[in-house]
Amino acid sequence: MQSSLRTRRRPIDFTVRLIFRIAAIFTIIITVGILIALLVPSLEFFAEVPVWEFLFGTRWAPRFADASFGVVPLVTATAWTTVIALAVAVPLGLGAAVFLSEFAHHRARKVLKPILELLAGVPTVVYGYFAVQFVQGTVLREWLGWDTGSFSVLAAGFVMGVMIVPTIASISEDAMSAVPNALRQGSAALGANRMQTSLRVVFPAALSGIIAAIVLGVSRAIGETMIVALAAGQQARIVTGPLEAGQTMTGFIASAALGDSRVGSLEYNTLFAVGLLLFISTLVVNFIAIAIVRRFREAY
Amino acid sequence: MATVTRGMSSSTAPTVRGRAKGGETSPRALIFLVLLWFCLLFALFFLVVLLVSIVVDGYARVDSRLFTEYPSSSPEDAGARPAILGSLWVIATTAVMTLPIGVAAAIHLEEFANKHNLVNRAVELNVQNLAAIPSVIYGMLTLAALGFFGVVNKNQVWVGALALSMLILPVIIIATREALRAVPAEIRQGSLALGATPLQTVFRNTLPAALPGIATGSILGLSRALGEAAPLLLLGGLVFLRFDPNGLMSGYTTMPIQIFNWTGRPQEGFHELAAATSIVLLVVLLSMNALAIFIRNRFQKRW
Amino acid sequence: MHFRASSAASIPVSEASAPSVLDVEDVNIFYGDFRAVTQVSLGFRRNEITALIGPSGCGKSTVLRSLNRMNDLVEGARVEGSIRFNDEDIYGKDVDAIEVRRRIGMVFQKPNPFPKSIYDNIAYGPRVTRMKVSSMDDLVEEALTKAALWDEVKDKLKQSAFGLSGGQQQRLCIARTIAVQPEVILMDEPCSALDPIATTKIEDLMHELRDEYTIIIVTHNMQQAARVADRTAFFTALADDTTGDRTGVLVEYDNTAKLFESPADQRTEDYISGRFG
Amino acid sequence: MHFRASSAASIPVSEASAPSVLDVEDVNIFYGDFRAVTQVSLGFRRNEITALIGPSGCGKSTVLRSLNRMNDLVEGARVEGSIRFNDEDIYGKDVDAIEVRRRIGMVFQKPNPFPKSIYDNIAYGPRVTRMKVSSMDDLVEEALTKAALWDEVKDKLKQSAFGLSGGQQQRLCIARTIAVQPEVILMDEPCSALDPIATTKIEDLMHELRDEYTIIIVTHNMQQAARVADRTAFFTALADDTTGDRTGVLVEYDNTAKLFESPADQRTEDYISGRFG
Amino acid sequence: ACGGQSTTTEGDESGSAMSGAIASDGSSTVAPLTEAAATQFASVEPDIQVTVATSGTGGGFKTFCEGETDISNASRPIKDEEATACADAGVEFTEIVIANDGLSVVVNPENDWASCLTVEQLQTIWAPESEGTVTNWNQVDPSFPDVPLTLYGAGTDSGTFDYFTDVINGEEGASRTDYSPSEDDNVTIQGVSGETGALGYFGLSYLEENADLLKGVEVDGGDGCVYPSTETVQDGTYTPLGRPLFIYVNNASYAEKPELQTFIDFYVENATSIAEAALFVPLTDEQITIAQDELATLVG
Ligand SMILES: Nc1ncnc2c1ncn2[C@@H]1O[C@H](COP(=O)(O)OP(=O)(O)OP(=O)(O)O)[C@@H](O)[C@H]1O
Ligand SMILES: Nc1ncnc2c1ncn2[C@@H]1O[C@H](COP(=O)(O)OP(=O)(O)OP(=O)(O)O)[C@@H](O)[C@H]1O
Ligand SMILES: [Mg+2]
Ligand SMILES: [Mg+2]
Ligand SMILES: O=P([O-])([O-])[O-]
Repeated sequence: MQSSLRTRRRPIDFTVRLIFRIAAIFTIIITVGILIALLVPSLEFFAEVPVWEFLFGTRWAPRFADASFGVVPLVTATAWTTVIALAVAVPLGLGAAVFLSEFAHHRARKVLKPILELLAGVPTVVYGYFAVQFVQGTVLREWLGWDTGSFSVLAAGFVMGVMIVPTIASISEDAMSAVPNALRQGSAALGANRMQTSLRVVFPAALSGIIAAIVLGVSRAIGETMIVALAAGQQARIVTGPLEAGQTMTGFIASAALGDSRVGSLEYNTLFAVGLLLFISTLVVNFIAIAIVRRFREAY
Repeated sequence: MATVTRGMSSSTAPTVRGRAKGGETSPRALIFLVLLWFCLLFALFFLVVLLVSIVVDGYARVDSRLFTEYPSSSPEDAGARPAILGSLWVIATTAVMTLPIGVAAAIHLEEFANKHNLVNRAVELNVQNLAAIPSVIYGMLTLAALGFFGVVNKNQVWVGALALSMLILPVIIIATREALRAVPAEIRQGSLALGATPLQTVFRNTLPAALPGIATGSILGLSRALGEAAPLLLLGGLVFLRFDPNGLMSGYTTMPIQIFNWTGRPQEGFHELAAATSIVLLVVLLSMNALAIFIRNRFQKRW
Repeated sequence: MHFRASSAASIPVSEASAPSVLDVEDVNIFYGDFRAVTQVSLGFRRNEITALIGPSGCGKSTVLRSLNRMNDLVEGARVEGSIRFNDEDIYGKDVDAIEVRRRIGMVFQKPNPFPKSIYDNIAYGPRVTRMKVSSMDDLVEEALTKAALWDEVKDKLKQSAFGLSGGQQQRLCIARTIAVQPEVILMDEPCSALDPIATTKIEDLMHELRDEYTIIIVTHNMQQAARVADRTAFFTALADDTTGDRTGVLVEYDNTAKLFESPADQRTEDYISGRFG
Repeated sequence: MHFRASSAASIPVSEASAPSVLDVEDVNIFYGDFRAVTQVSLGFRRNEITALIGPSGCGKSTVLRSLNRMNDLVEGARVEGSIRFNDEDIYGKDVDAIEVRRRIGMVFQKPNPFPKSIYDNIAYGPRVTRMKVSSMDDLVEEALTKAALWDEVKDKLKQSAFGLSGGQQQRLCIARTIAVQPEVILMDEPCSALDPIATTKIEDLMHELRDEYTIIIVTHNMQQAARVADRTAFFTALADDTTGDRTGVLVEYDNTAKLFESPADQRTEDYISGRFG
Repeated sequence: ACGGQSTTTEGDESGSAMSGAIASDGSSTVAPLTEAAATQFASVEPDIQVTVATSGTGGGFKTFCEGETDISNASRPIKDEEATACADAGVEFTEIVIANDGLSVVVNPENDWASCLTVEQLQTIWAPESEGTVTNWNQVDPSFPDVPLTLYGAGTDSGTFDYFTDVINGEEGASRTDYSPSEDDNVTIQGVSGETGALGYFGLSYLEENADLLKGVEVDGGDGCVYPSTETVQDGTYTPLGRPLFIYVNNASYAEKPELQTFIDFYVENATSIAEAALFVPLTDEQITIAQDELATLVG
């Protein structure tokens, strides 16, 4: 039994672990790829169109005889749909999360949470048509009789909001469930009811997780394509009210995708300039979310 | 000294009977609870309305022709066969391309990576970030890559699968990591304490124990890919074809794109077909979600 | 279920005349179908410290939580029998569990301050129960003083409670409980996460609080029971003769000195002398 | 750092001639910058049971995990000094931690069977270490028999190990460890999650295993140390004079009977008599 | 990025039934026509795989001139610069007029004032100068009521856009930009059917299929008001918005690929029934003769 403890070689272990590492590093290649893919055409684009004109111009008509490349109209439409989506998804999502985490019987939660998550499984094309036909056509115009056209940032944003509810609900429910039971018990032992415990102890304790959920919702809303392409309208104009139609950044990308532009042409590069702006917007939002989640992890 | 106006003192102890305010059934608490119910039920109600409206529009065309016929210029003869098969091809290819890489990357990050190593931290941050990048961006990446490598024919199964793979890779990595993390450290320690190598520990213990979680995450990721239309639109997925896709280089279309296509037609019959195809797609997606949830509830161990 | 008769005994408190704040009578406690505690009867007397001891899993925490209806929060938990607080059945129909909990406070095994400032931790209870308070500052100071924590924290009331040491956190939790002016304070192994010095402080504190409150403490540490408690109840877990399910029973309840020096039951003796547990 | 001289003592084992399987010399263990254990030296002798006792946080588990390099798995953990197994430094340059762990097995506080069948739990070690086994069935039977579990499980070897009771699971974990034929078995509070009857069974088992193995056990339960151990080491945590950081030190190491009956150090005496901890 | 290698695979000519693949791309207007051809063709030659992509007329010519497709569908004749691109790449082609279409101008059914519009009025509505200024019907004609004017039209990459701007505004691509452009004509249907003051234009078939949702406008090209219909398009009275539809065939492919030959022959031979199936206006007898002549030059 007195064999030595000397090291044995394990070439297979080494190789397999190397493969794992390469797989992990592959994800960086994707990001680098995205950056190159967006930057190269964008730089060509900005060689012809000054950055300032792109960022602050108020007329978006890249494919007309009298072309102009001010992205502000697309940005306003994106801002409207995003804000409306959040106005729907944040209260609904947080309400559902508080209910599931603090009030629902565990068996009820086991049924309700998955059903809620099914909302996230509905393909966005389907949501898109639902937004145009039912929400815009039937609800807003017929039932409510509102003065709005066939498309509106309201219908698109609203449906997008419903689509995001499970994302916000699920992540913030996780954050609330992660709050130690000891805090709930401590609160209950002081004579607080469940509403007080939820609002004054659990909610603040889970706050950074909840904010992260919301921020993630923001980036989903900014990046969602099919719903806005179908329901927000295709006209690039500065949107000043929720009942107006407008083309979002993703909406432009989708509609441009239906045509076919030659690699390297200005039209083609326009697509990537908007893509770059979209990418940077979500990137900023993501980093905020990640930073918040970091802090939240350190809390317990 | 704080003065408190509440009947105190031990001898004249007040009763513990229900108070009007503050209790579990106080008006505020009840209103709050009603609001919470509303939040949940509203979302569920919306789902029901959506399902009902689609079923009403399309149930009449969910028949055998939908599955056997090819698209046609007349809605009466048309079916979604190539789109259904195309979705299958693309998703299967996506799964084959993504799962090994995703699981391998997750194992590296969760089991082996030195968390202080700069590269690993970058990878970790990067994966979180990739997960929130809009799907159209992946379409644009693939488009640019094809341009770079001089591939002109974009309508090929592997091209669509490539875009969707990159789209769901972070989802799979994150789900796998979570599943691995849920396997208690004691299991790993138990294995290592018996003289197993870290790799043996992963393959014989951690990974099998994490399998339900990985399966759940992968199914959810793939179902997301199955419902995607935007990146494929960028990649020339919007085509009319009357043949079954038959290989990685084959032309294809998918259900979401077929739905998009038909809804854009003038004829009412195509709209009905689009709704019918939506029903099929929804049934598939909701079954995948249900399967994932089933696996999660049934097989995921509570340690 | 069939238990040996002796084990399901209801042990009468010897000085039956003394007033009980809390009276437990013939209580069974269930988690779903599982009977965690069987046929427990005992009375807790005002301004005394009572210790509950016994091996792990014998139901000490279960009994303790039933005394202020914290068990309501545990899914499937059910109490049979009567538990009377100042002669009122706390599981009675009209009774507000929240009011019960305010009047019968609880301190937990692991210190569980809220992620708020020290001040807000103390003020939380008075706020949620809408106590009419002339000066919250005074109330906070008073509670912290009673919990022997004022001097250590008076300069950092606005700082997060998480910055305190474990022992300080536990005293903060006691102060928080005192702030809502309960009559009884339940403590479930309040020192088991603390070091010896912090433990000593808490034990000293309990002695001081005894003048105003009735204290019931669960402890694993027999020395602690011997040090702090006026009376001690010893529980153990017995297997059912037929099903083999284990359930908690009260074996012996007496003056602490009496219980430790000349236990009436062999099992108490075995436990105290370290022959099991 | 400045510790009182006496606390960082290296206590010589009285019968210095007896052979040590494991020799710990001047060991400091760090978690990052935090020194969890300071200047520990002690030898573990073949075919003896050694108990490590002391208050919570004094570094017992830390020392134990350093003995088979399980600390390698803890991020930031670092061992200074020498730990020799059969006169080979287990932290030496060429040493394979995996081989160390096979030869020095470990049983944990919470039973941790693998989510596999009982049979596969036992066969796992021999399989992964590629032991040359003539008959796996025999080996499984032998290990289970040695762990006093064979009779209880022989009819359900293919069933999941999760179906066993806590005590059975813990014996399964011991059987699993035995199956790879280690020389030393480390146990970290192996009974703290078990009931008294299961505890008794494990203690009896340890006595039987002593003939073949060297056993080192960490326990919170002094009675248990007194019942099972040949020799006992008492650790405590001391605060650094200047920084106030607490670090674990070995206070006293001796025959169990001697240590419990006439401890040489006042702190040992205080701990044993329940004056703290 | 001009690979130039063909995506089609050579069919094996052993059996009597042919196989092989035919790639077409281009106009989304013409696509239903080629799709109908493919559908009917499938009953004759089931193993020949015809793909119809829809990148718009302009997009279709781009890939066609890179040699990527065998057939390009077009709703306007090829432009000079496009023809040059083809020539540069060595792609020779033949143009075949395969059906007729009328560009119909549509308004909301509730619109009772604009039953007939002159070309000048259309120009007032669509001219680039009107951008941002002509926003009300009463600016088009003082007799029209005070109703806001909203516009829907074809996407900028489409032949429809080029054709419409050419005949109405006198220059291809010259158009106001403040309208909803879409490659998807259903967007226009939804848009126009949803707003009293809306006006849009697209292919005749979309009007015929949605006669209940929309109202077709008579167009006065100088010779009085003419309603768009099969007859008025065929007899040439619907001017200037009646137009021919084209397919462009790659000569070299036609010569090399028997399956393409069979398909094109079939297409021309059955042009009438295909046009009817696809809801287009069939060729006149004269046009049929011309088409067959074109086909003959291809073979020769
Ligand atoms: N929430 C619960 N659901 C189901 N069973 C429970 C629950 N809590 C406790 N039990 C069971 O009830 C019995 C008594 O548990 P309890 O926690 O009251 O014991 P205890 O004496 O406090 O033990 P310890 O000293 O370990 O804290 C145990 O068998 C335990 O497994
Ligand atoms: N992974 C770790 N990282 C950092 N510090 C640690 C880690 N594990 C233990 N410590 C610290 O090291 C010291 C010794 O811990 P250890 O777990 O060895 O004590 P112990 O005597 O086993 O206590 P217990 O009886 O509670 O198990 C403690 O201060 C503890 O907080
Ligand atoms: Mg307990
Ligand atoms: Mg320990
Ligand atoms: O698709 P188009 O016919 O408008 O080019």
